[in-house]
Amino acid sequence: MSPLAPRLKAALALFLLMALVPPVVTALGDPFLTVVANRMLVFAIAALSLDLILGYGAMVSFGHAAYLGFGAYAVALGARWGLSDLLAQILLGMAMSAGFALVTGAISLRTKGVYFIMITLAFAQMAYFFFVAQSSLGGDDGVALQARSSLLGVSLEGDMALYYVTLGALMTIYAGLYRLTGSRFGRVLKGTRENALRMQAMGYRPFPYQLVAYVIAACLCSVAGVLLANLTEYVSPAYMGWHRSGELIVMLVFGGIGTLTGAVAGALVAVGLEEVLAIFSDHWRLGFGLVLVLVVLFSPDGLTGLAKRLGIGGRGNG
Amino acid sequence: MTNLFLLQLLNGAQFGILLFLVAAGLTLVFGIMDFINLAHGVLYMVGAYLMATFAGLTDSFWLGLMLALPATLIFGLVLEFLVFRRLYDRSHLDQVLATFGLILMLSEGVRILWGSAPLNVDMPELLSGSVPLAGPLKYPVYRIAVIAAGLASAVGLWALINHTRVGMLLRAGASNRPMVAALGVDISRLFMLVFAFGAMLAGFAGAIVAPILSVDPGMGESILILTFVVIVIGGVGSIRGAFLAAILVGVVDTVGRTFGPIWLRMVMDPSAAAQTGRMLAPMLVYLLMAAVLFWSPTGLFGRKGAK
Amino acid sequence: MNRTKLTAALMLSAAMAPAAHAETLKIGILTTTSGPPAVLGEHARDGALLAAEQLGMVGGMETEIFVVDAEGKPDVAAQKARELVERDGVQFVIGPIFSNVMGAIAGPITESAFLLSPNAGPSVYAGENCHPNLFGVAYQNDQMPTVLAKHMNDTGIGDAFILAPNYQAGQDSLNGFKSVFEGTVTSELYVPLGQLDYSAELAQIAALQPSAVYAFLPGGMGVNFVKQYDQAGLKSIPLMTAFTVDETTLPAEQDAAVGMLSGTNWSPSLDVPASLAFVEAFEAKYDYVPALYAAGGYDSMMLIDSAVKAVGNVTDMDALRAALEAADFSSVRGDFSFSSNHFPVQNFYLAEAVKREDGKYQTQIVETVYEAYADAYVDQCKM
Amino acid sequence: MADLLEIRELRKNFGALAVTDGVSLSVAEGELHAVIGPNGAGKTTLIAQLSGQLAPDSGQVLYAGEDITHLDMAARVRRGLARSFQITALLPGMSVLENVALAVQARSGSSFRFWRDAGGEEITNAQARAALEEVGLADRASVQAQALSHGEQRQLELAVALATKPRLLLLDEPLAGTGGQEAERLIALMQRLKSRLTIVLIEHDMDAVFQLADRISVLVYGAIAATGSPEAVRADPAVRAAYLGEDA
Repeated sequence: MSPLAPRLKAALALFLLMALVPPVVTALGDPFLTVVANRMLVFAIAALSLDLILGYGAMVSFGHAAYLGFGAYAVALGARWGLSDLLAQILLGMAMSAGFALVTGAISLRTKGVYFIMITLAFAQMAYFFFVAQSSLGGDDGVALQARSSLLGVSLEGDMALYYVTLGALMTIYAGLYRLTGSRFGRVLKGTRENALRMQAMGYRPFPYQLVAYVIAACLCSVAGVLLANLTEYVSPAYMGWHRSGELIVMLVFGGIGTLTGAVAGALVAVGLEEVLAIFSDHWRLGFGLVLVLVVLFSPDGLTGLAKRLGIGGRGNG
Repeated sequence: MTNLFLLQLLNGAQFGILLFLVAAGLTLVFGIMDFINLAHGVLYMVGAYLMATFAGLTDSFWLGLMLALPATLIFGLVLEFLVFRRLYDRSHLDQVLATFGLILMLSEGVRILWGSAPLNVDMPELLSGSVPLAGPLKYPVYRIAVIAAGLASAVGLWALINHTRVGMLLRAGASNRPMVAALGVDISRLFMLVFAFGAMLAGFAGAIVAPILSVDPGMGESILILTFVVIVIGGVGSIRGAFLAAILVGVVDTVGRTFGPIWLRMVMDPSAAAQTGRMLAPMLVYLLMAAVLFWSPTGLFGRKGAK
Repeated sequence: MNRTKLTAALMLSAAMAPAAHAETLKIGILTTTSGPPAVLGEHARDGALLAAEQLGMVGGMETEIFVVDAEGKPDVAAQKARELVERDGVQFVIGPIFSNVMGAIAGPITESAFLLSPNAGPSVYAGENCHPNLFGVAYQNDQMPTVLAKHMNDTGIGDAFILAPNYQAGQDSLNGFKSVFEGTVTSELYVPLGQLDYSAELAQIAALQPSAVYAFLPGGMGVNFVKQYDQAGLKSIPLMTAFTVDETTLPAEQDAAVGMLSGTNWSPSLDVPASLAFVEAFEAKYDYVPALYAAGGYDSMMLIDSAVKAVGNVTDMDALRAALEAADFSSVRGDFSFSSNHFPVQNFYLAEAVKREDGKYQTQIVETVYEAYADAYVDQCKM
Repeated sequence: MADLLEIRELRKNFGALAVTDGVSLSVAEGELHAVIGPNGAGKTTLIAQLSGQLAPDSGQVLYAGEDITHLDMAARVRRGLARSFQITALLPGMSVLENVALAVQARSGSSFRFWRDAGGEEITNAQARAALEEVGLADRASVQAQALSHGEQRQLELAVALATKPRLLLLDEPLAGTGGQEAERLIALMQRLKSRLTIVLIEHDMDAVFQLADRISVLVYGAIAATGSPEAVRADPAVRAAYLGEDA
């Protein structure tokens, strides 16, 4: 543990860089970039949570955006019930997500491979249509929030405040997952990814470990949802459509699965790329798609693979 | 009521066959070659757009179809050469990422070339009009032609996979490529042809449905998930499964949508039934898939232990 | 559309005028112009840009226009909206198309700028959530179905079969229809959003043989439905629609839609000088027939022009608001004014889909159903 | 000596083919019992049923007096019944030490620990190192499993099985694909182990089998053709005809 793993160093550098964004862009006279960067951080949290199950657990969920939605709706419901504290909303979002993930995860884990991909999609679509049908929450139109949440009495109305809370959440979750993936539990999860039969022959039953990981990932993703709702001050079922789930997978694979730093980098770059390309042309999707295809063709393991070939960072936990 | 029920059953089966027509090409590429091609939907869309263009240029449905088919075949070959052949040996996730990228590129490319507004394809004179059916309802002749095309694809694929040398090589190649290569078969050429053929099937489906559905840049995405649902319910790699699953999805969706609220009204008060019915209608297909996978984790006809 | 290029071009034309350099009129156009549902946003954008081009200097001032893609995602749209207001400092935003985007952008924009909607006019924004800085330039959503309901009443249609997709706008549409229709609704159907095949619904229509059908099925759903309706041989039963047969879908519906009736507040055939000139210029520039979304975009830009010209600066929000409320511009819709909730009072028409001599399709006004028609939510608006 | 493992009338069909055709067998505590037979005789299928990987169609498996027929693999491992795989089944992306440490972890304390670094658990690592020491892989502890030579992977297979602290070890062709020194080292290891453990050994290397086994069962077409001491089996005319004759 004493010498920091290269990837951990890369992550710390990344976080430091992100911490400098608000003062730097303010100094450059474009403070609004903080909001753009905040969006990148939110999706980094979502991608990070997906990495736990997809990268470390080899469970390819095509319905992960559902938990983004649960988090967002926790804010809308919280605001309605007088829960304006961010922590309370996070707890609510986690409770909703954990409940849904526990039931649907237990059923989904009966299946493997492509069937798992599709059954997780099915459950997410059900959640999506459930919220579309809730007229009291605006149905398909969604619901605008009157104000952002507060954290322990401090308002997050300012973009700077929300930004650093998001960065704090990302770093906390990164640290937590860094520990988790190196813990006993994380080892069992990785072992199951490598060879489930071998793990059984050691005396493990993969199911409870996979299910717990699935629930943890859901809860962490709902944190991203809570923050997304606060960032946009708006909650909509569009946050949980299958397209969004696909985008989360894309961010993760783009960054390189099974490495926490890759997940963060993938989300940052993917969201940033979309942002930059959209400035130049309405047809930005063409360029974005091209980048994705080229990355797959010429850089297996995504951006992390690319970084490794360029000599930045190496193998290691994290 | 009974008449209407039977009619809706027929409509459901008809919709199912339509779905199978689109899913057929995907079954081939996904089921046999174990390749997750999210871009299947856009290939279907490209087929429809090429059809619209050629039919417009030649002023004939049939000439348009005859030009659109080889065009999608060539398009498939080009895509295979440029992108797909580099992906066969890669993980499913890499395939997902690359084909997702292709969706973005091709959808946007279609918008650049053809614009965002939906296009029209006229029905051929020969197949327009309708035949009378139960009571006042007339059944469009073109629908019958679509059903025929779907059934023909099903039979053709089944025969191709199970009763031809190519089919045998394919099945063997999918499970053990070195072995087939050792038999002196050029496996990469075989896969190339199969992929292009799958692309052509997708394009064929797009061209055939163009006169009844909107030809627009979103048509590929709206059908993509449904075709995956069909293939997964049927069991990956099973033509028979995909066919039955398509019919099942069509019937459950159609009959559930129309009769669900009526059945719900028997157990709850009308306004609650209407509310619940509306919420459940779009979920039906997904409920069906979750239920099937719960009961049989590899679909109806999936190989046990297969991915 | 390339934002920087466009800005540069407009700046160039403005620079030649001897206008004061101190103040610049900044306008954002925020519609969905990428991805599958882009066509409506393109109409609105092209309409607004045509107006800007014709005006040269909008409001007689140096003008900078920011064209931004909402991507159809509410969260992206919310961010872009704030970007326009906070970073670019726009005073006016024209947008959006979709009502779920409306909810996401209305808050951030109306805090410090005016939002002019070329299309989306959900009832909450006409009623309880109305805002001094929000103007529904096009119409209030629920007005369209009432046009058809009134037409049915007027022509003595005693029963109707109605259907819409199952989402908020669909429910609003059918409720709007029912609030005016005096006959009996034989069946009220909601179909899942994005449905492809309508044979189940068509079978029910055939079985019930209603006197008329009212449908609200926007975009590709409408194309599918209209084609299949025609193919099922049901055209003997009049199909009347809102947002289902218009110039964005007619290129795909073509002959299947010809003769079908729809409710609208504008059509390319409208015999108003400003409108005829607009249609001619639009078709010459873009080579397609403008739909009501294009008219909404065009009118929005013209409205901004009139307000800024009247006030002479872009800093006095109260004066600008008053000038916008006055609506002193020549609308392509002819007589036009705002209710106290900032939604229009205007005529509504029954239009028929026709094939033109040049082979293109458009809607053609058949009769005026409502004159100077205000929406039903004015009383709920407290501002 | 009491029987540690008793198999009663075990049957398993794959379609029309009876791969396990009424096998009954008992293995005494402390015994090394070898199962031999020609290719396709159903040896690996038998192991799979004993380890819980495959459910038999009928029959019973008793372990230490308990009916374990319907227990899954993990439950059997926890009772002390470990196996190695014929086709190496390791965790290729993890280090040699981690491979073994996971086996240690499975039987010592909960694995629902989310925070403490598992790589820093001294007791676990010590036990894992001991198992590696035993098979002679201690100096390769930090190498990734996929980087090991074939012979080393066979050794690691054994180390992982040993790390579960088994009472009964099912070894499925541990010598397959090894040669010379590697094989000798493994045979010596099994020689040492048989003093401590009960072992069921499936093996094609006849020299090794006759050198190691206390008793031998011959499996032909899914059924036991003979069981007895190495000498008795060698002399059994039925075996010679059915198996050794062919093999020679």
